[in-house]
Amino acid sequence: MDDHDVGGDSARLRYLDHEGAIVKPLPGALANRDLLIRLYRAMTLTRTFDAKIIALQRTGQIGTYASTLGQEAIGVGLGSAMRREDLLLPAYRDTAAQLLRGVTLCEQLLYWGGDERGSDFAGPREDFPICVPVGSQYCHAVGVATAFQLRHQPRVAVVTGGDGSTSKGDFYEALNLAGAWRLPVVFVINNNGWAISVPLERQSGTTTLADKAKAGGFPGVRVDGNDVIAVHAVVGEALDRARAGDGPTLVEALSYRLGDHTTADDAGRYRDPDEVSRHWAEDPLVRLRNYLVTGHGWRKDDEESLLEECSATIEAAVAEYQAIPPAAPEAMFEHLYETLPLALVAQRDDLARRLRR
Amino acid sequence: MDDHDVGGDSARLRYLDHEGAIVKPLPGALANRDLLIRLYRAMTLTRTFDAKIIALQRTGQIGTYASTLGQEAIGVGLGSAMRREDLLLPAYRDTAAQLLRGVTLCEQLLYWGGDERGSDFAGPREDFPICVPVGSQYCHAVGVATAFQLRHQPRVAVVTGGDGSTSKGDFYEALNLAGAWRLPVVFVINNNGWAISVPLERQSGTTTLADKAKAGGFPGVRVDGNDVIAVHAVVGEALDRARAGDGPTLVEALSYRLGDHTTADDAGRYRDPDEVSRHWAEDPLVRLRNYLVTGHGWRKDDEESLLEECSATIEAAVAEYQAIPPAAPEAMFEHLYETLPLALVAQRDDLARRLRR
Amino acid sequence: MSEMTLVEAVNLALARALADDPEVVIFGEDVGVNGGVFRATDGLQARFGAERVFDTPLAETLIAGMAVGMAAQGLRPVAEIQFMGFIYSTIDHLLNHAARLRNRTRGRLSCPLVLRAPYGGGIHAPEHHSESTEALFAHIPGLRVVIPSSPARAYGLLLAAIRDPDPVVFLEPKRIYRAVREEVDDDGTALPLDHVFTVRDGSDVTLLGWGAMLQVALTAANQLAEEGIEAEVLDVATLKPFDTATLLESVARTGRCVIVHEAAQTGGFGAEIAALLAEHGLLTLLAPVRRVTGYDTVMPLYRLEDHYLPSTAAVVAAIRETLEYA
Amino acid sequence: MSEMTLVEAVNLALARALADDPEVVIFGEDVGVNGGVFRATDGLQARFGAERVFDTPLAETLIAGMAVGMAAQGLRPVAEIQFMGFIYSTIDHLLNHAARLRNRTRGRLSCPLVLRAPYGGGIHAPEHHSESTEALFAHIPGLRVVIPSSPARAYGLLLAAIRDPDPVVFLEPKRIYRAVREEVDDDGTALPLDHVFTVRDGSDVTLLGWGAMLQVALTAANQLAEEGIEAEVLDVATLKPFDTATLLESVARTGRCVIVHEAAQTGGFGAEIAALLAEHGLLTLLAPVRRVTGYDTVMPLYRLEDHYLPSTAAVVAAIRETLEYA
Ligand SMILES: Cc1ncc(C[n+]2csc(CCOP(=O)(O)OP(=O)(O)O)c2C)c(N)n1
Ligand SMILES: Cc1ncc(C[n+]2csc(CCOP(=O)(O)OP(=O)(O)O)c2C)c(N)n1
Ligand SMILES: [Mg+2]
Ligand SMILES: [Mg+2]
Repeated sequence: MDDHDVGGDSARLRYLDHEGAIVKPLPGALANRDLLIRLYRAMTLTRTFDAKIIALQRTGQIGTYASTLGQEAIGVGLGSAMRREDLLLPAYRDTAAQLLRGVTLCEQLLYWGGDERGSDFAGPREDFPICVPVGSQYCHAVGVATAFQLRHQPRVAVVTGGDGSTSKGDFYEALNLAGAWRLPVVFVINNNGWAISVPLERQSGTTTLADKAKAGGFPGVRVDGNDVIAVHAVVGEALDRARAGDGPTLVEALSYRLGDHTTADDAGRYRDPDEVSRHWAEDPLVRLRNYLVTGHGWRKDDEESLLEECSATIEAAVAEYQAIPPAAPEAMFEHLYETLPLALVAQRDDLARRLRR
Repeated sequence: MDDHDVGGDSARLRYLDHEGAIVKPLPGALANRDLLIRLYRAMTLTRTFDAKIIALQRTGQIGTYASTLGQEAIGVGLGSAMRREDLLLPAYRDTAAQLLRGVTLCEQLLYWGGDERGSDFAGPREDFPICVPVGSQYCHAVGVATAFQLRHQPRVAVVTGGDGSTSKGDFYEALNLAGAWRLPVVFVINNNGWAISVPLERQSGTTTLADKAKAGGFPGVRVDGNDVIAVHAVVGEALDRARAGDGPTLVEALSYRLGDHTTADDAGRYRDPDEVSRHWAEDPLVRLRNYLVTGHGWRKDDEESLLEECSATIEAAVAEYQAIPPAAPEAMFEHLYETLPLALVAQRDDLARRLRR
Repeated sequence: MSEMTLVEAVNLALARALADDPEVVIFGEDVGVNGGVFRATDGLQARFGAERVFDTPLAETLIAGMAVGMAAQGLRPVAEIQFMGFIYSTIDHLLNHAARLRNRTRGRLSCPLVLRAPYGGGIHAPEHHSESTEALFAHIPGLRVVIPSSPARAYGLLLAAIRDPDPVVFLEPKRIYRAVREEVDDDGTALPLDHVFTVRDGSDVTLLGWGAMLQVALTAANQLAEEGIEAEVLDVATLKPFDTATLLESVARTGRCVIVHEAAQTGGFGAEIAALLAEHGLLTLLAPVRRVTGYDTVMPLYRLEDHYLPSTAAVVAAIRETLEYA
Repeated sequence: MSEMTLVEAVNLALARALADDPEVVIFGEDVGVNGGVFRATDGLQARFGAERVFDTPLAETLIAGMAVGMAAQGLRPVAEIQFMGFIYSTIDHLLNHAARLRNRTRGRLSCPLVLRAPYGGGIHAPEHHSESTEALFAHIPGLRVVIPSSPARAYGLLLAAIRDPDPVVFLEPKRIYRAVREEVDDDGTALPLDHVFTVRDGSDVTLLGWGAMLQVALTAANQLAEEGIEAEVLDVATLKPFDTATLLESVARTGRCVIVHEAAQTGGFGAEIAALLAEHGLLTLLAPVRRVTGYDTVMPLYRLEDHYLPSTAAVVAAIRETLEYA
């Protein structure tokens, strides 16, 4: 990690500035137009999808949702850096990362639409479902990483969480184990400045969250979380280290939550709108688009056809979602245990009887 | 904390070397014969008492006990540095610290003898009872410190724990809060190298436990925990900082558990006896005694009369303890709630009935 | 006297407690500027200052543990856990410390804390946001477990909980946070704890519920009243310690008992009530006791949650079945 | 076939599971070199290596949480919590994750973990070392709660728990870890889970117990047999899911029921058993159900603990009272 300017309070790895100008030469592998366009497409799809989910929520067609607005680069960056055989343990603000992992739009709609089938991913069969209880995922991740280590598999567990999640004991217990056992795990913290209404300075005794890694005795690095190239690079390096047996890394990705905490929240109650406006200037999509326009000949019609394609993909997914009838109520008994215990048969029958009435 | 050589792996504040020779000039306040003799007496009383409790345990007169053998300087150092109005939240290996706080020998015998009355301290009325669930005490301590801060009282909460306790989420959650709110609390970690059978290197991702303070964003210092003068000095400084509103400190006191984990443990199963022998050379009592002998004219008869005095004090306490009849069984209902709820009256009466049979 | 919702009554009681007793402090996640995700603490920080009402880091173990430390110092901490689904990290501190501190120190220290949490299903919330695990707490010696079922009850019981010298887990049925409005008199009068309230007289069957289920019970009772079946409805406002006398007295008259709760059936608090009847009310029972409860499954995500929760129809059916015994 | 104690049978089952299934791993505090503070894992690290049997840091939340991660990966984690008094930090992971992972993912992932913990009083242990809070776990949908009452039961049930595809909390009555020796055949045969075992036939009263209380129940039964009173004794080896059929069948014959457990009474698992009788056995009951249990107090420190725990005399007295009903 020698080429990063990490450590200081505001130091963080960045390749593109807010306007999309190169501030640091891209490493060879990243100066690849196809890759960059892939990242841009994914961010655009995420943002369009995100907006659609919110619209569906507003009209009662979906439940509470946690928007990734302005933070798309984190999920896209880490998801694109991971290998298929790696394993993601996502928090609830990981629409982008899940998309990159192959969780379908329809599955994501199902989940947020209040249906367990949304977590039965057809794609990444071993990835964890979204973790709502903040911080639990870190302990699961070190368990997964322990399994990889015990089996001598060259796989890495990637676990995500927010700035607020770093206050939970689970986080530290996992950091300590990861450091003590040099586990193949990467902790990616989306530091979006807020945990619902609590700003970072009330949340944490430390100024940087990368510093938390010191409690586990392993490296913590800061990256501009709105620079998808930087996120991809930093997570990629951390994955390499982990895969090589050199242990865990904590990546603090600095971003900003442009939207409300969830659709159930009203950030206007506790947050200065000027602060939000200022952060729009750091939009990860604009930044990469500008760079693609100047550096890779991305044109207006490329953009337009991308947007159309995203809309079409999303509309198809929504239609697919809406066509899925609710599961039979008895489904709540189906996967509770591998085999339904006798003790529960009467309850299932009771439900069936109620339904017939 | 500028005069300490903290930071590096083996760096730690020390005034006396293993033989009791001065390796660093004592600050004025500590070059005081009366104080030093007071510290030595307390360490001697602790050790003699400790041996007595173990003897009582071996003959079935007391329950499981956690010996402080070899770690007396930590409790004596911190206990002597605290003010009466400060508040101690002890773990279970704090015989020395409790003695210094004014918890009587008889009360300690009662507690280890399986009687709640041992935690009804006549002296330090606000001190917490011993905390057996490892790590809980850290959260209680930051609660106490919050109360001090809210009331603008110049008081400090001092909380102790072992190296193993630094793996619990409670510890980190408390560190983070203490750092974020600059609470008047001092964390004293007795790093005796072992958590029952688990050595520090399996326990922790970090090499030093002082490093854990970095997760809370406040200073962590290392001190030779077998040098009572150094412990007294470092804790004293931390108390001053806290009292002045400058926030928390973590003190890692390096020591060694010369005995078994508790009377229920057999360290021979997991620990090299040579390792133990080596650590006897660092005995905190011998060290201070040597210094008193060479520097302050401590004589053989001073030592003998001290030992006699300790024995007499302890024998008197044991006699007092043994004369206390067990509490009435109904006592289990007495302090459960301030007033016994109606719902429990029948149960208390049932017990009374059983007793009369 | 003014009309208000349950969550407004909670807010009013908190404000009253803050005004009356300088030792009362309120804290938790987002309870400060934001006023709580359900607005239970709305406006309190502005009115009483950030030394009385403040946000903590996102750490439930800490919230419970620091409350123990503060309570031992004589403060009256009223801590909020944002949803019951995140309360489990507090059990260690509640069970091992809060509920025992007085006992362990023979009364030298005590632990007058209140841990508030919204609980229960029925609002189409995300995963882990619809929990009803009150029974876990009702098993812990030294605790009180209190659940209001209406605005007036919320006001009076919360004041009582805060003034109580021992630790109280106070669970607020979020499904009815805003469902009904009721006159509440802000006169600082607390309601009795450790008490089961009779909210409807009847002689045919005793119907017990708490929280949001009390409304379901009452609706069922009113429905059956049209056919001349009179249910006596009891509001189990304090689960622990439980008011056995009121239960037994009622069932002695009615001879029948139906218990409603949304928690899973096995080991739910309804089991304790039924057990008390099996022990002390057997000779008065004319029909088997019935529990109408959530299933012993994980509460499904919201598309199916209504199939999990006890419905009025289910309660009515259970009462009818109970009455079939001659 | 050889004679052994309960803790030796636990050790034997663990060794057998390690030998039979390469996915089984054992971890917790002091389970490695030290072989566990009660020697339950004695010699296993030496025999199976530190990749199969290893110590963790002192962090119970982590132990449960990492077990979830490992189990989801197809390992068979068998984790130890050193004493039940320190198990509460695991509830969040057990309830919110282990018990739900299969359900949440519609069977895509599962969680075949075992969490072992010594539990119960009676060994003059220090504070927080004598807990019996099995009821907390028995309320959690998706879990199994299993408690052996003898060496043979420990061997067969632990093997079953490890092989079970879902999460199991396995509680070992430490009071009888070394109290009795019994023939145990190390043939790898598991006992059935979800089953209540009839350990003594009788027609006068049904007596249920588990863990260390089963011995108390049996002693009481044998004592009463001298007077011609025949108690049917049931060993509730799996509390959850509970084998209601065996309970009801027995009480249908005896008409009377006494339940023994050392946990606090209110909300203990005895409540569920009594409730099932109030619901489904009422017409067969000839006398009120009796619970002989710990009090709803904090278990006192050891000088008084014997006054807290159910005694043979108390069980005998309860049975006699039950028989007084004509
Ligand atoms: C253990 C737990 N406590 C509380 C909550 C309620 N809650 C959901 S998100 C959230 C804030 C999380 O903030 P952060 O970790 O910064 O993530 P962000 O939402 O900003 O991405 C809270 C308090 C929860 N889900 N889990
Ligand atoms: C939460 C919790 N888990 C486990 C235990 C059992 N236990 C008691 S002491 C101990 C080791 C503690 O080691 P350390 O913190 O280093 O303190 P030491 O005993 O060495 O002073 C363990 C595992 C406990 N008391 N509390
Ligand atoms: Mg955040
Ligand atoms: Mg130690």
